[in-house]
Amino acid sequence: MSKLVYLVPLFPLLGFLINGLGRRSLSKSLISMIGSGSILASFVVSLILFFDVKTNGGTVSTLFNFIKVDSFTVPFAFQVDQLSSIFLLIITGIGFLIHLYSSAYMKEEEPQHYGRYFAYLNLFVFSMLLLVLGANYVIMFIGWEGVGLCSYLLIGFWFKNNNYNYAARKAFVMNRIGDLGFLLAVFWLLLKLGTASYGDVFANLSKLSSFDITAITTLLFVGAMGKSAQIPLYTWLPDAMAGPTPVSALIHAATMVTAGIYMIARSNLLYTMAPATQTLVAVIGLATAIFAATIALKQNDIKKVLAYSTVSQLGYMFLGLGVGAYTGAVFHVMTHAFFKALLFLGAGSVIHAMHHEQDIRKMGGLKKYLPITHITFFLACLAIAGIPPFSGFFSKDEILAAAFAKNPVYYFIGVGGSLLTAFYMFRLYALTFLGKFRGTLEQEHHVHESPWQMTLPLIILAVLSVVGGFIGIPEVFAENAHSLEHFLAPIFAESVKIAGLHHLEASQEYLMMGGSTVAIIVVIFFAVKNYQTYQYNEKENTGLSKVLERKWYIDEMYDTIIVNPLNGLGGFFKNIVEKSGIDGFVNGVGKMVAYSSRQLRLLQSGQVGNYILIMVLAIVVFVLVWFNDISIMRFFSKIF
Amino acid sequence: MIPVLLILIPLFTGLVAFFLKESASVKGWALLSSVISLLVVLAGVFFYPKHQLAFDISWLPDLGSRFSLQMDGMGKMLCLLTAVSFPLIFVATYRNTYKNAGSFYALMLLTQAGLTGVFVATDALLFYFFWELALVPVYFLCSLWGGEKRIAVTFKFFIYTFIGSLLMLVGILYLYFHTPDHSFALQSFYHIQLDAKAEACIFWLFFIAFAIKMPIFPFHTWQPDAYEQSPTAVTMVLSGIMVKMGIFAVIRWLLPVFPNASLQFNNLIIILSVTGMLYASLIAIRQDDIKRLIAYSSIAHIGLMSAAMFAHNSTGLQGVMIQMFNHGINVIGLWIIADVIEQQLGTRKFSELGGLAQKAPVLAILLVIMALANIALPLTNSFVGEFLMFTGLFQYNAWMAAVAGISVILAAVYTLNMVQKILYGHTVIITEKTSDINRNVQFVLVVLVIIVLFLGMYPQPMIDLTKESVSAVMVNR
Amino acid sequence: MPIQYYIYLCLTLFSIGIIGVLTRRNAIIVFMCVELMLNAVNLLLVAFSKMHHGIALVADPNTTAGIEGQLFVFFIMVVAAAEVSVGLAIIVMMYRNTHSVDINFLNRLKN
Amino acid sequence: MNAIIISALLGVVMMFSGIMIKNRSTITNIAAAGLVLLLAANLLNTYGGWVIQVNTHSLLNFEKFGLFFNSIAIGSTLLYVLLSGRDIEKTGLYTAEYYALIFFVLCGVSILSSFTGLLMLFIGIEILSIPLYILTGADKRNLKSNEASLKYFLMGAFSTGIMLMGITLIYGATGSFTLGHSAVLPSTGEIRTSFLEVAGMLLVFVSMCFKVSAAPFHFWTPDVYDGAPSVFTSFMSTIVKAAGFIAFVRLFDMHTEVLGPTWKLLLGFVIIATLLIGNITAVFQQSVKRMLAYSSIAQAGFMLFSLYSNNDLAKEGILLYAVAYSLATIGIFAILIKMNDYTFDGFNGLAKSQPVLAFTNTVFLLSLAGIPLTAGFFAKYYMLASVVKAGGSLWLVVVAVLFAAVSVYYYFRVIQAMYFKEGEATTAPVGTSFKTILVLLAGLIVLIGIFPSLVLYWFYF
Amino acid sequence: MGTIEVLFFFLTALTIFSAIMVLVSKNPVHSVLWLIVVFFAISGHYILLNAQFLAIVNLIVYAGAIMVLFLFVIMLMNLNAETEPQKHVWMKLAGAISGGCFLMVLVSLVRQAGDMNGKMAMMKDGNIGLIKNLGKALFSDYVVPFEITSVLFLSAMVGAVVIGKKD
Repeated sequence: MSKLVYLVPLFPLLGFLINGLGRRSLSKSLISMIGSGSILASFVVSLILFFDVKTNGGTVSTLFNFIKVDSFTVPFAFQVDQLSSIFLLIITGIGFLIHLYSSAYMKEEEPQHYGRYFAYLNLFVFSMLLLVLGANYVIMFIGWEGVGLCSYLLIGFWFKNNNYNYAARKAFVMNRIGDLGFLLAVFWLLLKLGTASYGDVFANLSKLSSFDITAITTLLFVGAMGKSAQIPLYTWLPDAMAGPTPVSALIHAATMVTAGIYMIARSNLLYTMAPATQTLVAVIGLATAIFAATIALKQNDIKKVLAYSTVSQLGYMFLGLGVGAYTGAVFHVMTHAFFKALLFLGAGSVIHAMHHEQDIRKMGGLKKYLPITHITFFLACLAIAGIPPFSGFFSKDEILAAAFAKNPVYYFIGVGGSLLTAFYMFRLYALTFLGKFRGTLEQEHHVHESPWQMTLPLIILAVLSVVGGFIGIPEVFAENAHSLEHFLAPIFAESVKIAGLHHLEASQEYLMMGGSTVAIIVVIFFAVKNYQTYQYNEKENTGLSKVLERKWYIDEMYDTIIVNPLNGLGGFFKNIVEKSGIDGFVNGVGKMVAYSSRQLRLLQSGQVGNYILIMVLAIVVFVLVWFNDISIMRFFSKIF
Repeated sequence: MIPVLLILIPLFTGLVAFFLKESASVKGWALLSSVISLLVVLAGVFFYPKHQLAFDISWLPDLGSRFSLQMDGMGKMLCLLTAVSFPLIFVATYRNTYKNAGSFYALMLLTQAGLTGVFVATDALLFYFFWELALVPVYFLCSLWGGEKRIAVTFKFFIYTFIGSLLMLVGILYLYFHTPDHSFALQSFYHIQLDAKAEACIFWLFFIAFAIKMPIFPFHTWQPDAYEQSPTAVTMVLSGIMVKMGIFAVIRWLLPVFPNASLQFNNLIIILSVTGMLYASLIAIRQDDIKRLIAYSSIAHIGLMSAAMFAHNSTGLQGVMIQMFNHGINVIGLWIIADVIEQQLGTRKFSELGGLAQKAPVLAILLVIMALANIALPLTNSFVGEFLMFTGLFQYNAWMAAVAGISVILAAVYTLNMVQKILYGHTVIITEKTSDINRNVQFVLVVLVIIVLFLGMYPQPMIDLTKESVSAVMVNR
Repeated sequence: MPIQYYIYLCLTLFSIGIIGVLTRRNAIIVFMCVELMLNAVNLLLVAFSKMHHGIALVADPNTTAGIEGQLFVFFIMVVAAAEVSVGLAIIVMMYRNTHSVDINFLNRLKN
Repeated sequence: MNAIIISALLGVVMMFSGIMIKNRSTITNIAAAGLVLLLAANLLNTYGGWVIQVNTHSLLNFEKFGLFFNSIAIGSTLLYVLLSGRDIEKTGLYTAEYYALIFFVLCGVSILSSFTGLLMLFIGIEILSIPLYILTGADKRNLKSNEASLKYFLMGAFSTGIMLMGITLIYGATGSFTLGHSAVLPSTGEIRTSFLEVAGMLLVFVSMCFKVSAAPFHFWTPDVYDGAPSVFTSFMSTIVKAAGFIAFVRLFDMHTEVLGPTWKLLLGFVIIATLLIGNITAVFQQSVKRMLAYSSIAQAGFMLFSLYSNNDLAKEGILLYAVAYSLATIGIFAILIKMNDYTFDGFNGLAKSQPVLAFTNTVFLLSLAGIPLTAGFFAKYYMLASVVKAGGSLWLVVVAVLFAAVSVYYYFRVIQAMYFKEGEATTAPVGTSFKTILVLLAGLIVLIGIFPSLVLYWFYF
Repeated sequence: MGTIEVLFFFLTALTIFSAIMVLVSKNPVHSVLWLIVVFFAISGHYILLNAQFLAIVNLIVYAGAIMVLFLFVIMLMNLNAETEPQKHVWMKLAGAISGGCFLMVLVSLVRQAGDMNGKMAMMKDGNIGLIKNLGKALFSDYVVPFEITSVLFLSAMVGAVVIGKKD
C-alpha cells in the first residue's frame, strides 16, 4: 500500500514538467486539465493512503540514500502517518479546487504564461508534498525551501511589475532568514545525534541536554517564524498578495504558511521537552495574533485585510502549539484552510468581477450582482469569526480553552483578538457586499457572477467550512466526538504522556464559549451597522488609525534598522575598504617599488669620482664591519 | 597511463594549434582534442583499475624528483571537471571570434594540460612546474584577448600569483632537504618531521601561495579585476577550474604535510575565510556589473570552502570535495550567461537591463536555475556541498557556522537582485530587440543544468568518488 | 729596518694615490695617481719579499724564498706598461672627440 | 692548457687575417671556425684526449670544473659570433682585431678557470680586462662609447690597484700567493688567521666584486654596458661576467673559514644590496639595453649565492647559471641589436612584424625571469637550493625570491611591448639563418629547462 | 742611526712629499715631473733593499718609458695650469677624508696584526734581487706567466692600434 506514496508527489512533478516544457505548444484547456488533473490524481492517492493509515498506522519508506558520509546518513525517505496524511488531504484537496478555480481566473493570460502559472502551481504542490512527506528534517528542508521558491516565483508571476518583483524577493529573503535557523537546528541535530530522521531523533532525545533541546527548538521556531509569518518575520506575507489571488489562497493562506505549524507539530516531542521554547512560541503567536488583527482593522485592500487576518490566525495556531494543544493547532490549520481559502477565492471572484479593483472603499452592494460569492463569503466570515456551529468556532475554541488551562491571560488576550477578527471581517463584508455600489458606472455595467469553475470551489469550500468543524467536537458535547484527536493521538501520545492533557470543567467551558460568542455577535452587529452605510471620502486618516493604516511603520523600521545599514556597509566595503584599503595596499607596494626605483637611479650619477668615492667608503665600512671587535675608540688609539 | 594521456593530448594538440591559421578548423581541432580528453577521463574514472591511473618514470635523478602522476578520487573528480568544462566552454564560445584564433585555442589547451598536471602530480617539483605552466598561458590569454584595462590587471594578477608560487618553491625546497630520503615525492613529504617553528614558517609560505590562488580574503583583490577583464572563455577557466587549484593544493599538499601547523592556525584562517564571505557578499550586494558580482559571489563561496577545509573534520572536507566540482559547474554556467548577455546587449550593467524574460524566455529559465544553484537551493548540486560544509563548520564551531550562514541570506539577496534586474520588469531600449540565445549556448547550458539537477538530487556518486581522498587526508592528520 | 715602516710608507703612498684619484678631474692625473698606487704596492711587495727572505735565510743559507714577490713586481710593471699604453690611447681618443680630459664631463651615461 | 695556448694563437691568426683578408664576412667565418677548433681542443682536454703538456709549476691546475666552464664559454662565444657576427663587422673598421681581442679574452677566461695562485689570477684578470677596455671604446666616433671606455678603464685600473694591495697584504702575511695558505697550521689543525691576510682577502674580495659588478661596486656596469657597442655589451655581460664568477668561486672555494663568522654577514649584505639595486633600479629604465645592464647586476646577485653557500650544489649551480644566463642574454642582445630603437616602446608590436624574433625573445626573457620550463628556472633553483641546503639563511632566500618577482616586472614589460602594445617595431633586415639559430637557442634553453641534467651529467662523467 | 736609516728616512720623506706634490700641483706637467721624482725615490728604496734589477727596471720602464709617454700626451694636449679643471672644494674634502679613513683603517689593522711585530725587511744584503737569480726563477718556474703576458702585450698593442689610429 505504502508503495503508492511515491505517486503523491510524482503526479504534480509530472504536471510541472509537462506544463513547463510544453507551455508554448499545449492549449490552455489542455494545460489546465493537466494541471488540475495531476493534483486530483494525487488527491485520490492521498485518500487511499489516508484510509490505509486509518486502518494500519503510519509507515516510512525509503527511496534511496540522499547523502551518505561516514559521520551521518540522510535517506530520501517518505513518512506517511496520521499527521502527514491529514496534510496530504488538505494540500491536494484544496490544491485541486484552487487549480480548478485558477483555470477560469487566469483565462486572460496568454497561453505560455498560463502554462507557466500551472507549472509553478504544480511545482509548489510537489514541494509542499515533499515537505509534508519527508521522513527527516533534511527532506523537509528541501520541500521547505522549494515552497519558498514557488511562492517567490508566483508572487512575482506578473514580472513586468517591479513592485511585485520586490515583494517576491522580500518574501524569499525573509524566508531564507528563517531557513538559516532551521538549518542550524538540523546541523545541531546531526552533530549531537548523527541523524535527522524523525524516528531516530525522537527515540534518542535522552541523549540531548536540555540546553540542546531548547536551542534546537528555538532555531526550528525561527524557521517557522519565517515560513509562517510570525513576528518579527511576518512583513512579507501582506506584500505577497501581489501574486494572483488563487495563489494567495493556496500558498499564503491554506498550505505553505502552515508549514511552520506542521513542522512544530511534527517535532511536538522536542517542544514538549522544552518549556521555555513553548512559552516563547505561545507569546510570539499571541502577539502576532493581536498585532496583525489591529493592522487588519484599517486596511482597505481586500486582499491585505485577508492577509493580515491570515497572519493573525497563524498566530492563534502558534498559541495553540505553545500551550500544547497540538491537535487544536492542526485542527485550526484545517478549518482555517477551508474558510480562508474560501475567503480568498471569494475575494478573487469579487476582484475578477470588478476588473482587478481591490479597494473595498470603491465596492459595496455587490450582494445582488454576485449572489453565490456573497453567500459563500458570508458563511466564511461567520466561520472565521467563530460563530457556532461553524468550523472556525470549534478549532479556535479548542485552542483558547487550552490556552486558558495553561494561563488565563493568554485566553483573555486571545478572545480580544477574536473580537478584533470578527470586527474587521464584517467590516470587510459590509463594505464589500452591503450598502450601495460605489464603483464607476462601467464597472457596475460589467459586474457579473463568475463561471462555474470558480463558483464550484466556492460552494465546496463553503460546505466544508460550515461542517468542517464537526470532526473536532469538544468532549463536553459528546464523549469521543473529537474524532480528529483520536485519529492524531499516536502522533502526540508521547507529548501528552509528558505534559498531560487537562480538560476544563464543562461549566467553565460552556461559560467561555457562550461569553465569547455573545461578544463576537455584538461586535459583528456593530461592525455591519457601522459600515453598511459607508460613504467613500478621500479624507486622510489621523492618529492611531493612520498608524494602523500604515501597519505600525514596521517596514520603514526594518529598512532603517537593517536594510539601509547593510547597504551602507556594502558600499563602504566596495568603495573604501576594497579600493583604498586592501587593493590600495597592494598597488601601494607596486608604487613604492617604482618610486624607490626613481630614487635609486639618482645614485647612478654618472660621475666617476662619485663612483670611486662610494667604493672607497664601502671598503672602509667593510673593514670596520669585518673587524667589528675594534671599538671606534680603540681604533683611534691604535693609530698614534 | 591515463594521466599521462590527459596531459599529453592537450599539450600536443595545443602546440599543433599554434600553426593552424584558419579559424574554423582550429576551433574544430580544439573541440576535438577536448572531447577526446573527456572520453579518456571518463574511461579513467569508470573503467580503469587503480594501477592504470598511476605513472612514474625517472625525471631528474640528481635532484631526487620523479615524473610521477597519480589519479586518486579527488584527482579523478577534478580531472573530470577540467575535461567536462573545456568542451563546454569551447562550444559555448564557438560563435565568439578571436583575432589569430590559433594561438588562442593553443594557449587554452596548454592551460588545460597544466591544470590537469596540477591535479595529478604527486611530485612536488612536478607539481610546481604544472602550477606555473597553468599560469603562464593564462597570462597571455588575458593580456592578448581581454578588456581594455587588461594589461595592467593581468600583470597584477600574474605577479601576485607568481610571488605566491615562488614562496611555495622556497617551502618546497626546505621540505625537500628535510625529507628522510631527499625526494620530492608526496609520500615522503607526508613523513617529514619538522620542529614547530620551522613548520609554522613553511606552512605560511605554502599557505600564502594557495590563499592567493583561491583567493582568500584579503588576498583576493586581483580577482574581480582579472575576471572582469579576461575574455569570458578564460574567465570560466580561471573561476571554474583554476581557483580549485588552490583548494586542491591545500587538501593535497598543506593539510597532510603540516598537520600541527594547520591545527595551530586553523582558527585564524577560518576567521579570515568567514570574514571574507561576509565581506564579499556585502560588496556583491552593491555591484552593478554582472561579472564583478559573480566574481565576488565566487569569493564568498570559496571562503566557505576554505573555512570548511580547515574545520578538520571529514564531513566538511567531503563537502569541500564535491563542492569543488559543483562550484565549477555553476560558475561556468553563470559566466556563459554573462557572456551571452554581454555579447548580445553590449553591456554588463544590469541597471541598464530589464525585461529580458519576455524577449529570451529560454535564457531566463536557464539563468534562474543557475542563479538558484548559486544560492544553493535544495535539489541543486551546490546545496549538498554547502550542507556538508556547513555541517563540518558547525562541528568545528557553531558560532562560525552561524555567522557564515548570514552569507547564505546575502547570497539570496544579491543573486535574486541580479535575476530581477536582468530578467523582470519592462523591457528597455537595449533589451527591446534581442533574440533568444543560440543553439550552442542553449545546448551547453542545458547540459550544465542537467548536471546541476542530477547532482542535486543524487549526489552520492560524487561523494563515493572522493571518499577515499577524504579518508586519506584525515588519516594523515 | 722594521717592516712596519715600509707598510706605513706604502699605505700612505697608496692612500695618497686614492686621494688623488678622488680629488683630481684631469683624467691623466687620475691615471697617474693610479700608477702611484701601483708603485706603492710594488715597494711593499719588495719589502715583504725581503722580509720573508730574511726569515727563510736563517734556516737555509742559500734559499730563494721571497723571490716570487719581486717577480710579482716585475709582472705588475709589465701589466702597468700595457695598461698605460691602452689607457693613454683611450684618453687621446676621448680628447680627439671632446677636446677635454675632464672626467666631470663624462656624464652622458647616467641614471 | 689547450684552450689557453690555442686561443692565444687564434688571436694572432685573426690579427694576420685582418691584414690578408679584406672581406669581413670571411673573417667572421674564420673566427667561427677557430672557435669550433678551440671548442674541440678544449673538449679533448676535458675528456683526456690530446693535451698540450706544459709544466706550469703548479701555477695552473686544470680540473674538470674549469675545463667544463671553458667549453661553456667557448660554446656561448661561438653562438654569439654566429648570431652577432654580422653586427661585429658593422661596428668598426677593425673586424679582425675585434675577433683577435675576443680570442685574447677567451685566453684570459681559460686562465681564470684554471689559476691556482693570485699571480695567475691577476694576470688572467688583466688579460680579460684590457681587451674589454678597447672593445668598449670600439665605436670611436660615438661619444658614449668613448666615455664608457674611459670610465671602465679608470675604474678598472683603480680596482686593479685595490686587488694588488690585497694580494700584497696576503703575501706579507703568508709569504705565498695562494689563498688560505697560512689558514691551517700543518702541526695543529686549529685555524690561525692574521689580520693582514684577512684584510688582503677583503680587498681582493672587493675587487672581484667590482669585476662581477656586485653592489656597491657595480657602478661602472650600467654606464659601460649602456655606452659600449651592443655587440660587445652582449659579450661582456655574458661570457666575461660568468668567467668573473668562476674565478670568484674558485678563489674563495674552501678558503672562507679563514674569514671568520662575519664573512657570511658581509656577503649577505652584498647579495641583498646587489639584488636591491639591480632589480629596483631596472624597474624604471626606459632603454631596454640599460635595463639589461641592471638586470645583469640583479642576476649577479643571484650568482653570488653560489659563493654564499659554497657546496657541490653551488658549483653545479653556477655552471648551470652561466649556461642559462649566457644563452638567454646572448639571444636577447642579438635581437636587441637588430632593433632600430632600444627603448621599450621600440619593441611595440614586434610580435606582428617579426613573430619569430618576438617568440624567441619571449623565451629568453622568461628564462631570465626564471619561469619553469626554461633553463633560467633551474639556474635560480640550484642557487636557492644550495643556500637552503647550507641552511640557516631562509630569510635570504625569501628576500631573493621577492626580488625575483620584482624582476618579472621589467622583463615582462618587454613581452607586453612586443605582444600587447600597438605599434610598428622596425628592425634591421634579419636572415633566415639568424632566425634558425635563434629558434635553436630557444629550443636549447627549453630543453635545459626540462632536463638540466643534460648539462650537469656532462659535468659529472 | 746608520747611513741606511738616514737614507731610508730621507727617501721616505722625499717619496711622500713628491707624491703629495703630484696631486697638489695645478700644472699637469709639474705633476708628471713630481711623479718622476717619486719613482726615483722608490728606485732608491729598491736599491736599499738590494733589489737592483727592479730598481733599474723601475727607472727604465716607469720613469723612462711610461712617464715620457705621459709627458708626450700632456704636451700634445698642451694642458697647463689654466686649462686644469678643479673639483669643487667639498668634493676634494670628501675625497681627502675618505682616503684618510682608508689609510687609518688599514694602519690600525697593521697595528692589530701582531704577527708583523719585530719582523725586519732585510736591507742591502740578500741576493734574490740580483738579475741572475731573478732571471733563473723567471725562466724556470715562472715561464708560463711570462709567456702569457705576451698575450697581454699583444692585446695592448692591438688596442693601441684600434683605438689610437685615426680613421
